[in-house]
Amino acid sequence: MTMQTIGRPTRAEAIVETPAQTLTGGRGLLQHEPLIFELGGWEKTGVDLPEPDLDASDLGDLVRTAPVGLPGLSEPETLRHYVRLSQQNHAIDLAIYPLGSCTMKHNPRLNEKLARLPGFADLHPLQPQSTVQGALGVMDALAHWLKTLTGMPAVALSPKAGAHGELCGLLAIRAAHEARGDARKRVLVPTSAHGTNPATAAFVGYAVEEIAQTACGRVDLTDLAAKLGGDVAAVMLTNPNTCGLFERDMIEIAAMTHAAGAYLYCDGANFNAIVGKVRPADLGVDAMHINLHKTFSTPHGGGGPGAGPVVLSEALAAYAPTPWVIHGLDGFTIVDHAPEGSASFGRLSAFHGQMGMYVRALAYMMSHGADGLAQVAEDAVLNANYVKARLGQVMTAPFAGYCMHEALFDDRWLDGTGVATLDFAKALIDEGFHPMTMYFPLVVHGAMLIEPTETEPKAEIDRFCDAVLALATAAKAGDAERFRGAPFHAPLRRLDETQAARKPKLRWRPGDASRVAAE
Amino acid sequence: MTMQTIGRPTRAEAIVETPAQTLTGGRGLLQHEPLIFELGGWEKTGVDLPEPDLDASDLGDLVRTAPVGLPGLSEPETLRHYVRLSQQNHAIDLAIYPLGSCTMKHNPRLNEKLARLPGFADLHPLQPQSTVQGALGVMDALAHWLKTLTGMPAVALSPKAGAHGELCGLLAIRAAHEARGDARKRVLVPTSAHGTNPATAAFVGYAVEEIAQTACGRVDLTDLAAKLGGDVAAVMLTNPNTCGLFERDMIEIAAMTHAAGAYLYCDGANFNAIVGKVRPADLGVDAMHINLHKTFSTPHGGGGPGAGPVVLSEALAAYAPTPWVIHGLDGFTIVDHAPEGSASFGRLSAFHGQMGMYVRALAYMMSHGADGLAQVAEDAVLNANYVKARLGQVMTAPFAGYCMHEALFDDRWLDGTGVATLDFAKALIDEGFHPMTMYFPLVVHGAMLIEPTETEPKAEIDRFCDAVLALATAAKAGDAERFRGAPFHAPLRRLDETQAARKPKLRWRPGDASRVAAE
Amino acid sequence: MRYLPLTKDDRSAMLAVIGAPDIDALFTDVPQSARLSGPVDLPPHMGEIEVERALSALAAKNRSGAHGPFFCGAGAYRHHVPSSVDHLIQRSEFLTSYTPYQPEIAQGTLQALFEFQSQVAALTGMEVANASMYDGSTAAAEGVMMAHRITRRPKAILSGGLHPQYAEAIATLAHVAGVEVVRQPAAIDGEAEVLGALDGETSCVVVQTPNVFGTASDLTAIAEAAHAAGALLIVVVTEAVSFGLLKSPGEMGADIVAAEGQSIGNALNFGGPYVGLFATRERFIRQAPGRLCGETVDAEGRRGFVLTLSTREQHIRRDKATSNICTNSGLCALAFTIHMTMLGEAGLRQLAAINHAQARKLANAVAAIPGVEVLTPRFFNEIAVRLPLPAAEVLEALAALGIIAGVPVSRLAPDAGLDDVLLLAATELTTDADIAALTKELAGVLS
Amino acid sequence: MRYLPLTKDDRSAMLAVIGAPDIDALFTDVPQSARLSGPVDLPPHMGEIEVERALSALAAKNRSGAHGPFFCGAGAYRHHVPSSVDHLIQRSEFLTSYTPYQPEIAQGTLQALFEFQSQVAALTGMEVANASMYDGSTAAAEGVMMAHRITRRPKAILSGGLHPQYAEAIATLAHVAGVEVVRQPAAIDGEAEVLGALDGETSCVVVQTPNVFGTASDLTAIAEAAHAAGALLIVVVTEAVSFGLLKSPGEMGADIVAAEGQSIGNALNFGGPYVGLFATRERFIRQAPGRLCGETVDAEGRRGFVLTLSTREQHIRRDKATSNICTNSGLCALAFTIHMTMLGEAGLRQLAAINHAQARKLANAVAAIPGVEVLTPRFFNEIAVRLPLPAAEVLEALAALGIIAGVPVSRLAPDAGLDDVLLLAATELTTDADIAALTKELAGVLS
Ligand SMILES: Cc1ncc(COP(=O)(O)O)c(C=O)c1O
Ligand SMILES: Cc1ncc(COP(=O)(O)O)c(C=O)c1O
Repeated sequence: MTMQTIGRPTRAEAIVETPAQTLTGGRGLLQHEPLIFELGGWEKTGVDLPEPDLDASDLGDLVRTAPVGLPGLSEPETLRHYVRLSQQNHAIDLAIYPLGSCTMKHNPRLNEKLARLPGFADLHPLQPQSTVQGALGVMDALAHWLKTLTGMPAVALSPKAGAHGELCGLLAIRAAHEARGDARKRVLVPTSAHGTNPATAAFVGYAVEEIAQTACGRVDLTDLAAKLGGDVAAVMLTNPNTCGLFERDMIEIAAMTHAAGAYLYCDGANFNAIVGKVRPADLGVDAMHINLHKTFSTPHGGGGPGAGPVVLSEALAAYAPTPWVIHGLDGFTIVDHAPEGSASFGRLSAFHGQMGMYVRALAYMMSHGADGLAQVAEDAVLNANYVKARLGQVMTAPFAGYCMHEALFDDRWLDGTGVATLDFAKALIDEGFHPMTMYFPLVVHGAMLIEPTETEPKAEIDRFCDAVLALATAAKAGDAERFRGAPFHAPLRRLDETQAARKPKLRWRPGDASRVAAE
Repeated sequence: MTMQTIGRPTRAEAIVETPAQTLTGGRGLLQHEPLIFELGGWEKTGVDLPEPDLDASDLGDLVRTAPVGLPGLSEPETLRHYVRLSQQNHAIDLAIYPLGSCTMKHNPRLNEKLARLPGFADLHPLQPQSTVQGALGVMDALAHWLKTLTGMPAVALSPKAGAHGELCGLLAIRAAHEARGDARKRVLVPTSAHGTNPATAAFVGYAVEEIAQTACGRVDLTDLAAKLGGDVAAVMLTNPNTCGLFERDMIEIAAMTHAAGAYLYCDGANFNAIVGKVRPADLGVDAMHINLHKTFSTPHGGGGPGAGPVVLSEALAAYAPTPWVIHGLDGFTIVDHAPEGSASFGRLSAFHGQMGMYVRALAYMMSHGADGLAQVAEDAVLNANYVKARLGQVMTAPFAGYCMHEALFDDRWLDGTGVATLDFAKALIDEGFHPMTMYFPLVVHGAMLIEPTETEPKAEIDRFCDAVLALATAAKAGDAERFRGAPFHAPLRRLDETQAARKPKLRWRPGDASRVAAE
Repeated sequence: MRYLPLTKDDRSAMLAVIGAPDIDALFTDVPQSARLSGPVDLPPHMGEIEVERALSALAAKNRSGAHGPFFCGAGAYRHHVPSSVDHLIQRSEFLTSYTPYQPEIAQGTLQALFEFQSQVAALTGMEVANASMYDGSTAAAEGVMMAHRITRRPKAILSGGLHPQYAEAIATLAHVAGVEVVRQPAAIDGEAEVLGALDGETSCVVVQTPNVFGTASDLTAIAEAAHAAGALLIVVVTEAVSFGLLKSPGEMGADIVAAEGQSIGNALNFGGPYVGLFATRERFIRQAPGRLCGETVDAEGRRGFVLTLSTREQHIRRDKATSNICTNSGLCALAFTIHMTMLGEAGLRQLAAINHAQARKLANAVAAIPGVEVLTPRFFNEIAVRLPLPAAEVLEALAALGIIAGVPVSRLAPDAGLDDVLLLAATELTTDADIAALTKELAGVLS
Repeated sequence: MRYLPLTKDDRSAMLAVIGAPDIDALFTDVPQSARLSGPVDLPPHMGEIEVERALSALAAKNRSGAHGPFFCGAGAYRHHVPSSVDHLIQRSEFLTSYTPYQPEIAQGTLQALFEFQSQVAALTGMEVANASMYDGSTAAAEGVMMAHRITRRPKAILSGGLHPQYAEAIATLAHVAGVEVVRQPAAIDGEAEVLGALDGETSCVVVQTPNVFGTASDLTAIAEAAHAAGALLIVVVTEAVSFGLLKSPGEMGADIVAAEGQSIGNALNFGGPYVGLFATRERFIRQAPGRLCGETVDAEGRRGFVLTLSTREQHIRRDKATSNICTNSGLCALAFTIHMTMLGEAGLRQLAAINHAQARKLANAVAAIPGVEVLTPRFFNEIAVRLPLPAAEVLEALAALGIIAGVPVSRLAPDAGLDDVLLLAATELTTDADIAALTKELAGVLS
């Protein structure tokens, strides 16, 4: 219908101070939302299903009789619950998401659409292979792109995320050593490494030893040489590393590693910075995972799913896990079981990996092409250096010179302001920005790691830098209040993480509802 | 990557007062967004197209040489621009949208999905008919449902919205009179009618005369009788009417109308209240449009598109516009051109109407079925009466008794508070709700018309009523400030509509950008 | 029922608050005689699975454009819509909101409309544009009504190149508004002939470019002549992509532009919903139909947008309104503006050039078939061709071979005497292989 | 390139601010010898139209489940996903956000995870659940590692009914962790046999129900025996819909539940991404892998949610972490929780009952075919049948007839000696007509 406002057009009145509180706690468009368990839907459902056409059942005692304790919502209530919740999130579609090491870049909707084609989405992993030739074709094409971009002869597609890829790579390395009867014990990892690196090495049964770092933020070759030895299974590096710097001595490191009979594992989480510019094979890498959800833009989805294919050198290719796709005269075949005599270390998980991500990543790579992917690396590096140049005027960078795809700062510049890295980050939230990665890498005090990615326009980076610089000025001017209590304008104020960990409450329990209602 | 917060879990600090302003004007997640013309994209594009393979062209002087003046954005910037804008909207997916007469109900996503099937969406209206039999089948099925639900023998599907349906109905009526050589001049419309009713009647060349209303909010039969006469072409009523009341005397009104040689047009915008419970044919209606975007839930989309099929009585069926679908032995045929001797009044628009809406509405009707549609009416009426009962404790209702699908209040209860209907509505925005329809219908002073619809859960209605009652208490307690300047918590404060109309600025013009930038 | 949140308990509790004994009590005002005693004769409710199966089965009975070579145009064009467009218009906040009557919580829709109006004004070369009409044909009909209001003259002249269904839609409204419509006979390239009918009674001439036969024309002379006679020039455009290659109506002197915006951002949808573009001169704006979004400021001086000049509209002006339109084509306009934003000027020009290039290839290819004559002298992306057989028959034969080979003129204008003329359009989705397939099979059918 | 917003002008302006002569200067740290001199040998960039065409062509080479009767299960099930689920998970704010490390602007994800954990705990009958694992198989493997950490014992016993690919995934991890895996021979109904291998060295027994052959079993006795021996019971569930009909693992005494959640809210996706459900007892929570979301309050006392107990995780604990998992299956977990919210207890139970009913019909129908023997004694929605011919051959024959007739055991376990056994699953998408078609054609192929 229509609004009859005849004679009553609104006029902007003189500014009235905002009343501190609304009567109901409402805040304009921002909706508070209870838990599904508090919405009273104990008998509701949001689906219409036919009556089961059940003759009888011999399940007897196996049947679940006690209530499960699940609430249900009608469809309109469901929509509203999740739409309201969603509006409490930051997202790459809302503004720059400058989390260093996370590569939060644009996620094309074309890829979402293609991954949902029934010919990909409505396909069972164990259908007869004659009925899934197109899907195997996608896997084969993805493998081809990844191998070509890295220069490596083999790739294992099935790992389900970066950490799973690390696992795959180290398992291959372990299998290679075992095949020679050479049981090695240690893996060398720089202190700056991502937590998954040491965690994975330990998971695979190795002792983790840290490699020292030079004053310019790279692997200390002397320390590496000292620690390399006959019981070192692998050196695990990240390149570009987590300080956003290229490991200039990579080729030499590879040579030293190989000379010691070890393998060089490269954490490829930062491949975005060099894709199309440098091939890891040309640096001497033996295994590297590629986070398709970083470099190749499959959406992070609030925490996953990802995909972490691992490219392997000639030395390791034979140890790759099942399954793999082979191309024969009459089409593609997926090999689920390693043939007699194979050196494969086995299987990482059921089925063939993250097909949904393969489609998205392949579409992303085809969209960019060889030319566009090199441009990705260039623009990512350009954007990061621009941030470093602009913010470097005020913030202190632990390492001089150009960076790769992310700019690292420490907290020396905050000395004496009473503002900590964390406070500074929370104040950024008020200004409308997601904070940078904080306190990582560990080698830098109060680290702030900023990765804009290549899909940020200059205007957005400027807006971000302006906000950071304005806050920096405020911090230096002694306006510590602005930081200590921040954020003030977000859906919630600062949360008590200490209490959460001290008395973990990890699920809703009956009885909670009334408590909340009574509050 | 991950956030190393070791030893630095956040703790909730003591409450610090919110700093009134951020440094950049940012407000947490709420993003301010410039116009596309201000984003600097004069040479950008967000599409990759191949080079045109153009040999030559003889268009000569016809070619556009001057700049068009269109900015472009890359794909990531496009996403962000519109996602940011979207978050400044209220929506049915966020909370109750109680606009009386608008029927803002849940829009199932199933319907969106089905309307996008290539078999419907990627279909040209003028393809050979042998290639669109399924589409014609949808039109035929929709027609069957609408005819059955209304009891009417014919339906014209092509009108593109409610007002277009009114046009269609009155054109049929005019054609019917003309066919008899009976040139009538007047159309009778109640004062409470929606603006499109008199506007349409005038558009079709009739003089509009208002029918008075009784003290209980219905058509005044005496006045109607007095005004009916040989030059009255039609009586245009809304039933349930815009006061949310059923026209109890509808059958008698129809008889009087027919006795005067006129036709009874019913505005079916409120069909939601009676679908599956009453058939307009049984009330004597000759023509009625059905807003598929109201009763049958095709999304309002921020202002359209809608669809307004018109059901017609035996008396009017022959005058229906082209095109129509007929079902023969070898399938469906769409008749684009009325055959020789047809009484059809002609064509309303190019092609066959709102196919995208037909699919959605049909899916909606099939989902509910005969049983569910009656439940729709019952729940819509129940929800409205519940609102009327709860709010009636404080607000004044101009008409006593049960209402149908919407509850009407006037502003007598605000007397002396210094708060007008408009202020009250704007204060509701702060509390997190979209206001009700205001100042409509015109027959009630300071009208507030509340239509919850059947897809609102009781909890949401209670939340809404609680907010209205809390505000009412505040208004009566003299807290006029809360209302006068409201809203305070929305993306913008109250807008100056007077200025907008006085110096209309209806488009961006070159030069504006710099002005804005300089501000 | 999955869409209905009330439980049995809710219903009793609510009836108790209302003080009604049962739900029937709430329907007491409905005459007993008219109340249905049971469900109507329609199937009972169905779950998602069943509804999806039933409608997918109907969809599968249609041959969609992607299925093979496809050449239909004649007012609706098969273009590529970037996936971002369709994603964005499905966002709850756009899809499930109403007309933006409360601007404080509708800036998303309002700003997008302001941008839409600005783009449409730029594309058409006009001063102002409204927030959309139902489609191109109703925009054209409203344009004729508007010209009538402005000039207070009784005659409208429609060119023989105007889309016949547009002409019919105009005639329907004109009839009841007392406007005489002079429809000129179908002509491939006869726009200038409107001048013959022009006189002191003429409120407007309505001319389409590219016209329904694909012919693009310079209308400057017609504009001048119309203006000299005190009449307005209404320019109709049914292929919005042509704005990227052809001189704009504004540059040629149009007073009103009524265009179909479907080509940008919107699927074919078997004919609707589409989006009518409506642009005019600033001085006529108070006679324009439809909604207008305007810029203003809020109480704190921040820029914002509102619906404005609503004293033209039905909800304020009732029987004195400029039009009865209320709901328009909001979401289709949103799709249009998003796609146009993605294109930008560079993309639009390139897109238009591709369309033109493919049409030229198409024209050259079919012209080489013996017996086939290309009739359109200057075209953008569509041509009319004369065949040695009735076009509708040839079309059915080609459909059987998997080719949707355009629109026969007889489908639009059975009485025009052009049964042997076929309209063929090419777009960026038309591949060289499509053209080759058409050429081969058409030659086969004709030989 | 449409995804790259920088213009040439932007790039020069930025280089100027940086003070670098050109882009190459920024890559100086890369050894010259390793730098590529030109583009790699891959095709150049493509527009949406071309990419969509290429990938749609590949998709068209697959036979999707909707294409005809379909009976595959064996750890991945074809269920209906309400359209609202897929719509909601595509909202920008869910799809394009990162792991919720900044809780003040990530409550959407966090609250949904808290609800997910609560639902998984309720479904499995366990005290607590985590925020998801990659899939059911890696959840199972992590469960075995966790049992090893808790009991510090070296042996894991895997039942013969455990999905062979799960057993392989477990074996891979166990090998490097120094855990000995005792894999029992494939057995249709042999869960109790794990007890034979149970001893004081056993850290856990891993049992699946319904098992890979479809057999549902009461595991109470196994739980008791395991506990008596100081071992943990890990229950694997690959069909999450079964939680709506069968007694929960928690009720039967499970210590760890590792389940595949794909059946709820997630498409088949040719095997991934899926979502691993992981639940355990409260007292083991500090040994659990993966993320945990917990309730807390903000500075104003309002309830909120945060990631918690992260001292178990790799980013805090590094080589001492309980697992190396970082990115998990967030969006699939979201789809799961949304679908489960729509179902509610009533809907889940009904869905499970329908699955069971259809499977019973299926079993009855195929059992009536001469030569076919149903092997599964008690089932939920999947059965193993013995055929008189190798199952893989029969399957190919049926595929040629348009029926995807399940999974041959030989595909999963070529050495199990069960080449004549076929696994057939039914769900709510299996119609009576599908069953009739299978029965008819299977009888035909076998006769
Ligand atoms: C009572 C009534 N009549 C007619 C209309 C006009 O319908 P539409 O907006 O679909 O043209 C409306 C809608 O606003 C209405 O509420
Ligand atoms: C440097 C680095 N290595 C490894 C990982 C782990 O990858 P994933 O989260 O995909 O398991 C990440 C991601 O957070 C990372 O940033």
